[in-house]
Amino acid sequence: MADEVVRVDRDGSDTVVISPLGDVDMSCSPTLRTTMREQLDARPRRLIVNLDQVGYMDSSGLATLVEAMRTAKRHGTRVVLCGMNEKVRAIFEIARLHQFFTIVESLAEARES
Amino acid sequence: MADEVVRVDRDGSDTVVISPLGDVDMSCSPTLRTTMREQLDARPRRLIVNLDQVGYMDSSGLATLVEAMRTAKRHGTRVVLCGMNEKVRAIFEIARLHQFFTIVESLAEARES
Amino acid sequence: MNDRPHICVELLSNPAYLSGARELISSVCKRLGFDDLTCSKVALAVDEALCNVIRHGYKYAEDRPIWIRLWPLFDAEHRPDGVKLVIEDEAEQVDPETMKGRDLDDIKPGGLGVHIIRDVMDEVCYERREKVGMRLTMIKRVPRCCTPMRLSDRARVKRGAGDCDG
Amino acid sequence: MNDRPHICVELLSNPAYLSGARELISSVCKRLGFDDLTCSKVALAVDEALCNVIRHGYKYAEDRPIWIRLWPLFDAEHRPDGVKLVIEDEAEQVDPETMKGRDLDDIKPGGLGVHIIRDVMDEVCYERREKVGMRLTMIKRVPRCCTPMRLSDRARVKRGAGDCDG
Ligand SMILES: Nc1ncnc2c1ncn2[C@@H]1O[C@H](COP(=O)(O)OP(=O)(O)O)[C@@H](O)[C@H]1O
Ligand SMILES: Nc1ncnc2c1ncn2[C@@H]1O[C@H](COP(=O)(O)OP(=O)(O)O)[C@@H](O)[C@H]1O
Repeated sequence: MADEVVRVDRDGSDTVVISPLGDVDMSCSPTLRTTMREQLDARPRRLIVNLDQVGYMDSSGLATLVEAMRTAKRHGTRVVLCGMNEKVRAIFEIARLHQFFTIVESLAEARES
Repeated sequence: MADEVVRVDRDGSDTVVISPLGDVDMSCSPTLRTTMREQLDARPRRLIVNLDQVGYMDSSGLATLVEAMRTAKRHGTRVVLCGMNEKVRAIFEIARLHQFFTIVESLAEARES
Repeated sequence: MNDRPHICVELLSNPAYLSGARELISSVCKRLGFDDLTCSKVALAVDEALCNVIRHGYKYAEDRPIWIRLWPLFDAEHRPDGVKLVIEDEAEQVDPETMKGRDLDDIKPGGLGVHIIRDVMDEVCYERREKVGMRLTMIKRVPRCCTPMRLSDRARVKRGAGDCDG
Repeated sequence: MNDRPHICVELLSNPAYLSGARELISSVCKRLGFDDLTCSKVALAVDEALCNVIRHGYKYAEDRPIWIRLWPLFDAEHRPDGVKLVIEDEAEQVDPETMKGRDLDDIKPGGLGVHIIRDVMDEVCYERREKVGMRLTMIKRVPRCCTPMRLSDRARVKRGAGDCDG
């Protein structure tokens, strides 16, 4: 268990939920990046990034999400972020990226979006 | 808020609940010690130490509890500990003090004890 | 009086150690009495600075040294009201003028680290060290109401809700 | 190979900094792949050692230096399987034989620190430093199934439940 860094769940046929499990920093974001790329290659209709297990994210995590967002746009995949805590939200705001992403509160909301 | 280290609540006329708010280490246990002494001086029938906000305790915390326990015995006060997490429980076991204290799971149980 | 650092860390430039550095900084800030969000922002600035040293300074080599030094800052009544941090490396020296961070209107991955550091901290200064490597000095001041006296006052109890002037 | 410490910390002997040291040690152990309880036990041993230096070595003086050094230990396949920690001070030297910890059957406050350190760690050695002060060397080995390769392997994904041999 201790070495599982990102979880991937399929939610019906057209939605993928990616959940980083723990801090997303320079040592973990390469794993997140690989996972996001693999999942986007399958061109799902929707990709949900569930951040409710993420206590901390740095700019390497943001960069990974920005890159995935661009790929998703090209592929016609909708990206929704959810489950951000106050600290993670703060870094999106510092980077002024909170308007660049679709951000909702909970995984349930993300599924309905 | 940030500087409140120990909370004291009165539960009816004969019970005092002492709740350390955060790690109990060498920098905080003097405060806990003073609080326990003050409360024991009033000779309550029962003293509950609620540890559910305590993520970590070191031997200075244990020593403080052992000392309070001895005073309590002299005063005829019953001491009950509750709300220990796994890590705090581990240190009681390493010190073989888990049998020296009355330990219950929850504050509710402590109140019924 | 602020001469001697209270904490010095030397760590290898391995991303595996970033979380340790963050937790150290954020715990110390918490014990100085800063609110949770401030603690995590200061830890973020340190993390970004370390990432930049690993990435740009050491080109991802994982066995080079990075130094972090920390000084608490105090007000006239000797209450902590801020923190000073110095981060040093022995990588190739670059023009401090290049540490600017990019324009935020251009959304792309990367180019955020320096921006975040400047946004989060109150004073930020990059300079060349005497012989080799770079030095980053950062200061964060924390408003009075968020900084109860935590460093030296070790025996205080409060009952009921705390308040700003406690 | 285990020569150079991966992390060195010099901190002042102020109890306010204990939590920072614990969080650092416990985060590093976590990143090395140790389970939560092991991480917090190693942090506990470090905390107790620092408390003893502050209490017995420096008699509660808050401005004296304490050094912590950390080395990860590796198995034959270069997977982390333990950690070595060295804690040093420049206090008065004492006979290492006195660092015994008391008999646990005698329940009283105090006398627990050394016992906890010896209980938690696999190897514990107190010695005099060359000129001044004491040195405590501690080793904790962690069973294979709890130590996934976390230090160097930076691009691994798992789906579903993890397991011991992963
Ligand atoms: N520690 C450092 N050593 C050398 N160059 C640096 C360092 N930190 C930042 N820089 C320079 O400043 C630029 C901006 O850094 P940053 O805002 O973190 O964005 P990014 O790292 O994504 O390029 C970098 O591209 C680099 O040229
Ligand atoms: N760092 C140290 N420097 C000097 N003496 C020490 C140190 N650590 C432990 N000791 C000695 O070992 C004894 C046992 O320590 P310990 O088990 O922590 O119990 P306590 O601190 O409650 O006495 C102490 O009383 C002290 O004499």
